[in-house]
Amino acid sequence: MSYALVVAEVRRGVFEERNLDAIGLCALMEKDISLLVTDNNNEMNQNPPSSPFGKEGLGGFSGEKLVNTIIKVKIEEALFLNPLNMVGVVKTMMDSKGKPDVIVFTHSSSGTELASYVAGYFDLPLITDVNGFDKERDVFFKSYYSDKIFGEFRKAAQGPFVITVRSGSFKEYAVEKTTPPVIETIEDFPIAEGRNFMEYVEEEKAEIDITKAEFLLSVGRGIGNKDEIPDYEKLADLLKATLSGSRPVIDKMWLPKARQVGTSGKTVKPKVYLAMGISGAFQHIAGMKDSDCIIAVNKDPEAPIFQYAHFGIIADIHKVRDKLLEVLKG
Amino acid sequence: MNLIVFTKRVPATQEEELRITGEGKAVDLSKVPFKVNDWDNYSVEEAVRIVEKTGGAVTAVSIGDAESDEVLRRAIAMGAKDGFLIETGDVLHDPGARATLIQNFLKKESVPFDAIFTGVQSEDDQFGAVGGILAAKLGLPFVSMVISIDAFESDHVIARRELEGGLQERVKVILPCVISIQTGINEPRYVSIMGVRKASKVERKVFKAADYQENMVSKIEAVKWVYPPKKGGATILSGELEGACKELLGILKEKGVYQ
Amino acid sequence: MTQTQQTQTRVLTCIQCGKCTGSCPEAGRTPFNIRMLMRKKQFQSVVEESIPWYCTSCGACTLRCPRDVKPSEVIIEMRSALVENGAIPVAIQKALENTFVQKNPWGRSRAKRGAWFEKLDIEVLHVSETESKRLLFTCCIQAYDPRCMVIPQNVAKILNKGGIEFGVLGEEEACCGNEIRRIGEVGLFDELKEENKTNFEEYGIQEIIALSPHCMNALKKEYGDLGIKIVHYTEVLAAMIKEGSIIPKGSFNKKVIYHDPCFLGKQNGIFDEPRSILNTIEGLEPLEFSRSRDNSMCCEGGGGRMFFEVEATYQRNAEVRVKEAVDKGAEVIATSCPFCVMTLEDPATEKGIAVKELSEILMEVL
Amino acid sequence: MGNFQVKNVLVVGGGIAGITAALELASCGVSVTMLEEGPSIGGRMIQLDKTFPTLDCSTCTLSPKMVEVALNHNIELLSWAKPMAVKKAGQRFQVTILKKSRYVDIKKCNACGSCFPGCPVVMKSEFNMGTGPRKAIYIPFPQAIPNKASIDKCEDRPCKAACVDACPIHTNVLGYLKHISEGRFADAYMLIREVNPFPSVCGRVCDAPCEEACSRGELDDPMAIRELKRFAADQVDPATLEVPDIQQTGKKVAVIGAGPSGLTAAYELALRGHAVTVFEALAEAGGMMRYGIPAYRLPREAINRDIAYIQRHGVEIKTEVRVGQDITLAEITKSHDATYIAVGAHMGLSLGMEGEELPGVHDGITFLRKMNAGEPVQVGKKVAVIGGGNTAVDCAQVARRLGAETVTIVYRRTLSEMPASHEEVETALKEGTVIQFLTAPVRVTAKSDGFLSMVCQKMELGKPDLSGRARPIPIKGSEFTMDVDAVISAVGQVPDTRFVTELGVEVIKTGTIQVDPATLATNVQGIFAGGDVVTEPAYIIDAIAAGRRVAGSIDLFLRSKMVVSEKTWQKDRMFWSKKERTGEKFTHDEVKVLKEKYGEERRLKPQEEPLEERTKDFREVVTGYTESQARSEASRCLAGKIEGCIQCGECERRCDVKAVDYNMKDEIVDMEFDSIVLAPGFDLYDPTEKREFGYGTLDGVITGIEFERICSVTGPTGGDILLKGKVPKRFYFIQCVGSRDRQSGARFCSRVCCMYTAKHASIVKDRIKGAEIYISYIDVRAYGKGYEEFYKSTQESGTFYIRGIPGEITKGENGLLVRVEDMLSGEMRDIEVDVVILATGVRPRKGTEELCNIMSIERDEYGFIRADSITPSRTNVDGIFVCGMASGPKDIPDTVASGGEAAASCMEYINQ
Repeated sequence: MSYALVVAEVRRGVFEERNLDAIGLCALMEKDISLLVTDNNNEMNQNPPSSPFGKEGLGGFSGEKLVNTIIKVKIEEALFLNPLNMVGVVKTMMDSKGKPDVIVFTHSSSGTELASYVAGYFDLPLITDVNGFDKERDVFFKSYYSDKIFGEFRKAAQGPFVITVRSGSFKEYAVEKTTPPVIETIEDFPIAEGRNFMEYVEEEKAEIDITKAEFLLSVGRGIGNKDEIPDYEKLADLLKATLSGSRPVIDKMWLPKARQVGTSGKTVKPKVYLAMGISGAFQHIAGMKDSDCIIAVNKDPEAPIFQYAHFGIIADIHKVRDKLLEVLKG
Repeated sequence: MNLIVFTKRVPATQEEELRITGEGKAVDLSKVPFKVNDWDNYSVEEAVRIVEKTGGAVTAVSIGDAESDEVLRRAIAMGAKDGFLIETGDVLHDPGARATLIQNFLKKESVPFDAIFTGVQSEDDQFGAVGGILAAKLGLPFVSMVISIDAFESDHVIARRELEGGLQERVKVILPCVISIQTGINEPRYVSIMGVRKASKVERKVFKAADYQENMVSKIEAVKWVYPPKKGGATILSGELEGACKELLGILKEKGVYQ
Repeated sequence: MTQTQQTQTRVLTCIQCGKCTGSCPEAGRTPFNIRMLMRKKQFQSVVEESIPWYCTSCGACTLRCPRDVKPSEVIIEMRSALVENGAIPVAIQKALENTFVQKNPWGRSRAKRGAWFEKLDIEVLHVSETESKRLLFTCCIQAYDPRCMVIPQNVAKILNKGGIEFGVLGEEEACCGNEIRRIGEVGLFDELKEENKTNFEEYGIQEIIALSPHCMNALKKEYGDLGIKIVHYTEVLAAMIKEGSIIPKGSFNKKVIYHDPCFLGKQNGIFDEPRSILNTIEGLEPLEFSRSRDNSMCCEGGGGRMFFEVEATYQRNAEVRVKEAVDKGAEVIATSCPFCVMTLEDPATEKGIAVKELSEILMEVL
Repeated sequence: MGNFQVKNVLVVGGGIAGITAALELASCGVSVTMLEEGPSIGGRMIQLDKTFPTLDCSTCTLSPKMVEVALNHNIELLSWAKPMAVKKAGQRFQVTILKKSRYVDIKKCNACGSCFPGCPVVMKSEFNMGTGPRKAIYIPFPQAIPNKASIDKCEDRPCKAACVDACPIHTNVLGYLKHISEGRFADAYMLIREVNPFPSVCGRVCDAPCEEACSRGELDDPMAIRELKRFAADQVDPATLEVPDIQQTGKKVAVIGAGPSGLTAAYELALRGHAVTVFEALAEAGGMMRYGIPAYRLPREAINRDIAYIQRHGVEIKTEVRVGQDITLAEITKSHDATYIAVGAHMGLSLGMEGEELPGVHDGITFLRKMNAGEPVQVGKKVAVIGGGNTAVDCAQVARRLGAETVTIVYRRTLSEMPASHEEVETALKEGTVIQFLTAPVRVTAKSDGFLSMVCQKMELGKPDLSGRARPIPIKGSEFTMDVDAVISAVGQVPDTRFVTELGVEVIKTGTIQVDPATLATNVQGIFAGGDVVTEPAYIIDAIAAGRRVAGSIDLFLRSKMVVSEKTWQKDRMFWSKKERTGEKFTHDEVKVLKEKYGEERRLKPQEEPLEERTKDFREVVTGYTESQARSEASRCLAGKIEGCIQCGECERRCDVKAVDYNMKDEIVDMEFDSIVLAPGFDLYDPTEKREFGYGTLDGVITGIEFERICSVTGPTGGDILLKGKVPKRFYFIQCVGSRDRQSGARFCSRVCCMYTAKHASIVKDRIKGAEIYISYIDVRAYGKGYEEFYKSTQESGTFYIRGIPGEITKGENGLLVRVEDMLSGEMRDIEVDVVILATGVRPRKGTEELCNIMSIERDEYGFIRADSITPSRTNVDGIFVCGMASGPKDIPDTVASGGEAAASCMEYINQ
């Protein structure tokens, strides 16, 4: 029976939520799903997870039931997520189970690395960053030109289709099966020498580089005065966001210069740019308009920032802040 | 150290409204200005910096039409020694095909190298796959999303990969290898027009892609181009403040920036 | 002698009188000491890389230098060297790369350069379709920024009203390069210049009405002899009012203080035309800054400072300016340069005083 | 003497260099001609307060040398002179010299200075570098050589100044309009007062023959001369004026009648030291001014003001003394050395019409007198006024103000024959008065209802009668009747001279006294008469003129017992007849040229009280000009349009020795010289173009030489360092302004600025306690003996030397803000001071180029005269030498040395 292989991303014992999108695509394709996952319960692992889905489980899902088969790989996660090893794992697995129809990875730092290496190694067709699938026409959608155009792609060669899936695209299709999954194990496969994991490094917090932040909470003149800053810092902390600001805020030295967004400050491109009390002067916009998702909070519905925002809240920013703090703490 | 760095000339579509023509057969790029792929810019800079420290030479390679010479000149202006253009009029959508072309080229021309640098992805097709496929095809170690090269020794590289959520992974990779560079790894130097003009005096070699087509088949088929579903301005989260705030948090979760 | 050699020769004649520093809008409040830079240049000693970027290219030092050292030009050369070296602030780099790709420092789509006139209720012709071959030349920021876009729109409407024919280049227009040259990117400036010149020649342009003093300066002084009459729009409007082809009918009952842009005023000597426009408006009570005309205080928007923020915290000149306007009892700060509008508006909004470009005021009373 | 011939040398320029050279040459027996382009020698050095480094008084050092030049028989000094052409003939030079006219005969002028105060043209004093004023006629400074006045006459006056001629007292209209146009209102007033003791009165009710004559009137409208006089008079309260100290003669004069003529005579006589007593029949002084003219035209305060001032001169006025009743003429003549009869014409003429005696029928002049005296007068609702003169019109307007609803003037001729002033008639018509022209009253009868019935007759005009006006002829059967409450008959006045007959004073049949028109003497010695009592009713200005004339004549009589006409008066026009006033008119072409040049400017109407308000009471109708209106109206005067002397004649009038001559012409003379020494000197750089320093735009920014004048005892403040009347405390000196400066075309060092700035600093330290002094410099050039020490002592005295030239000067909160980098510390400083003094560099004297051109002399790149490097006085032309600043910057010792060197080289040349 044809099946789909989902290579799960488990990082530091956590089963990444974006794996659900990979599972979701397979479900949408109506495939029998095999989940290839690190079994961290081995002697190399110092943090054995509580479940195959990672030590945190899967939130609301009783995760095990999302797939048909779980293939546990007896290997420490850092080795598992090494493309040089991954080809060995996949080979071993295919040798034992036969070739899948698709091999699905997450579209992430490691997912694409693994997928491209696997595709190259086995000379397989590959498509990355898939964000849609039309079952009837059997085409995959892929973003082009920073999401301005989508391309429809189809496999044009033999062998399993290697795919990476954009997070957030298919999660809703990942539904529980009626039966619990079959658990399989892979133990014996070659370990490559060319690349070795050394350690995890937490990004240095000392010098904040707002251009590298994924989530910026940016404040503008609308915050009114310097005394409000600590509360926004608190909010940023709770949201795990980095605090940045527009020029007036920097000018008044409410925030350090390094945190200025705009043409005269830094040009940023985070995944989420949450602008509070920023009206959206041209120079500011130029510094953040390419952010993946812009959320603006401003009491003035005419503020130019709303022209660039994907989401907006028209309200007093302090009220929004207090409410968010309340929700986050409560 | 001899480093090969790939650089691509891409359309600067960020600001443009793109039009699909021929019922989905093509995207009209006639009015779109072109530029160097952002990731490749970092990648060239990183390679040049390494060579500046360790000695050796950087060879910049570009696949594309004759205009792609521009990005080679740019790379030379930044410090690359040579520029090779593998000239082709075709657009190669399949990263596998691109990798095969490169593989054939390197083999046939016996280009010596200690490492190959690529950008993580190109701005236009955003595949992010050529480096990985190429490494696998060449049987070399591969490391992608490299945000820092901590050491570049005669036989190995210590690099940091950027993972999600502020986490990095430090790895040691044996040379030769393929390294895909992430933006932000450095601050690429500015290449002035005068610098580019001077670089024009350095001869670039031009190769015909047609000579390296062995086994180069497209394994995926681009069926058609479509417009993504329209967003249409900001979605205003209205209603009760508490509801709006919860909705906001939901969006943050969905975007993967808040758990 | 090459330009660099000429500069070096000029610098050697510097007698270190310090007048440049005393004239400099950045002196004292930032680490920028222009006289010291000239000294260092004399001895070819190392200048810290961040220093040349403080210059706003207001031109005061050059205008006042008793030895004709042209410190502003020396700064451009210092920047040039940094640009050639590739070691320049990221924000500046971005602006240059944008200009290279899109022909405007803001990186906006060149194809949308004509967006400002698309929504106008008057027809704006391509200059090739005009008889007068009179070109309305827009500044990049006016072409893209919604705040500044009103300037070309207003001027187009006013010209139209006064029966003055004009045309535009639309997406063929490239950045004038005034700021690019001041940033020190000589090569890029040359490219922009050549591109624009080619267009001017191809369409047989006879006259250019520049909407920004910066563009006017570049076209007039740095494009070589084009054989084209180049004027700032305020000159045209002032003449139209004088001739009576447009008559301000309404009244503008406000106290208006006029801020002289450096590139219009001290560098090109246009002081009276903007004032004459304001003076014809009924009800308008004109005020003057204590520092006006030749001594006008730079808003710090020039010389690339529009794209780049220096590493210093001090009270911005724009704030100083706004404060004085408020103290003088002004209700509106008028100016005739888009950069000044941008820099002044921020602190002005805070102080509850409006910043208006001349064309905006005129539009209100026509 | 044989073949020996005295050699002669021309020295061009009378500064210290030229003076030194001239004196050296003269001492060698050479005959020197010195040309000075300005009014006096002394050059720049005489402008200095002190010299550095010794701080000696500059004037003390130089004056003796200047005097020596004047006294030396070998030196001929020609001021206001310059060479126009020079031709070398063999070894000698033929020089054409232009001797510019100074319009003052220096042989006559005794430098008394009485001409300056009257001159209405105020100019900037060149000597004081514009820090103080001078007049168009002036002596530049007290030690001037030659010490003679001169006039800067630039161009011919565009108007004929016919106003002055037209005025019976020759008021200096040009002059006071000039003053007003330039805002010197008090000066204008004093100029008016010079000839007229009634400015407040004449400013309101003069018939202004000047305006009729005004040349401006030929272009558009005549100047509002009277209104401007009134404006000037309203600006000054004579109560605040000082009364001059007058030496008394011990002579006593009686004046009969306190009207304009009598009071003028009294005033003028009092000024001449005579004791004057005025006898007035009525309750208050003023005559017709008070009792004939209603208050809405001439407020009482205006009269009182002018009379009070006359009284302050010791004039005694005895009111309610009617000569002939209360005292006899004989009694008066006995107790006084001279008597002036000026009783006016106060008797109303009768029409000889039936019913004239009826109650309700008034005699105009009496009517007005009663009303003005505050006696109750009633006119009812309907009033008829008979007559066409000013009195008739006044009566009509008074009647309206007394409550009459309809006022009708009945006049037997037409509007064009009406003797009343056109303006008054117009006002009356505006106020609602009706005029029945070509109508004459026949009789008045009383009606039973209390009304009067006046029967009138229509007239038509016939041939001219004796008065030159068409004679009205009654139309038969045209009689009609008017019912009125009152009839006012105002058909003329005559004097009442019955009291003079007792002493045999000759009176002709109209009752007027017969006098010698030139001296106003009657047939009885010691008795004079003038005003209306001689002329029949005329205008106030004519009466004043008579008063002035008689004062001169009486004064002469008292001093010499002479009564013959004096030459002084010859120029005066006949004073009583308007017809004889002549005025030249422009030709058509002249008008065209003037119109083009000056454009049209219409006369400004002064403000008036609203029509509906003013007829309710006796408030003054015309409220006059505002300051700016007055200035703008006054500036219409064509005479004032020229710069410099306006030829108003004031100086000429005041000059006792008659040295002023407007008709003097420039002279061109040819002379031959053996050699020429050039010492044209230098100018100072004008820093206006250095806008950043704010010279000319910011108060308190001045140049070094201006500061020098402010410090100087001969300067405008008498040596007190004052700016706008205040003592400045904080000083900022900026060196090298216009020196070592490519921008202004001078790359050279001016050599004197460092030291003169140090000198200024020392002066300030010396004179102003606690003064704060900053000096901006590039490097201090203190070469040679004494200089370095001087610099050091200046520093030690607490002057802050700041290395670095300021970039700009702006207005600060309490002064001027100087923005400068103190480059020794690298600090930017904003220094607030009260005064900024720019040490401006030197430039070749204006005119050096022209001078060099006519002599084929070469100049250097900066325009200085190029001198030989080994013999620094030698120019490229053999026989022509140069000294002083003309060849480049020098300090005083170097200049003196160069003057001597030039003289020596010159001697060598002429003795070859």
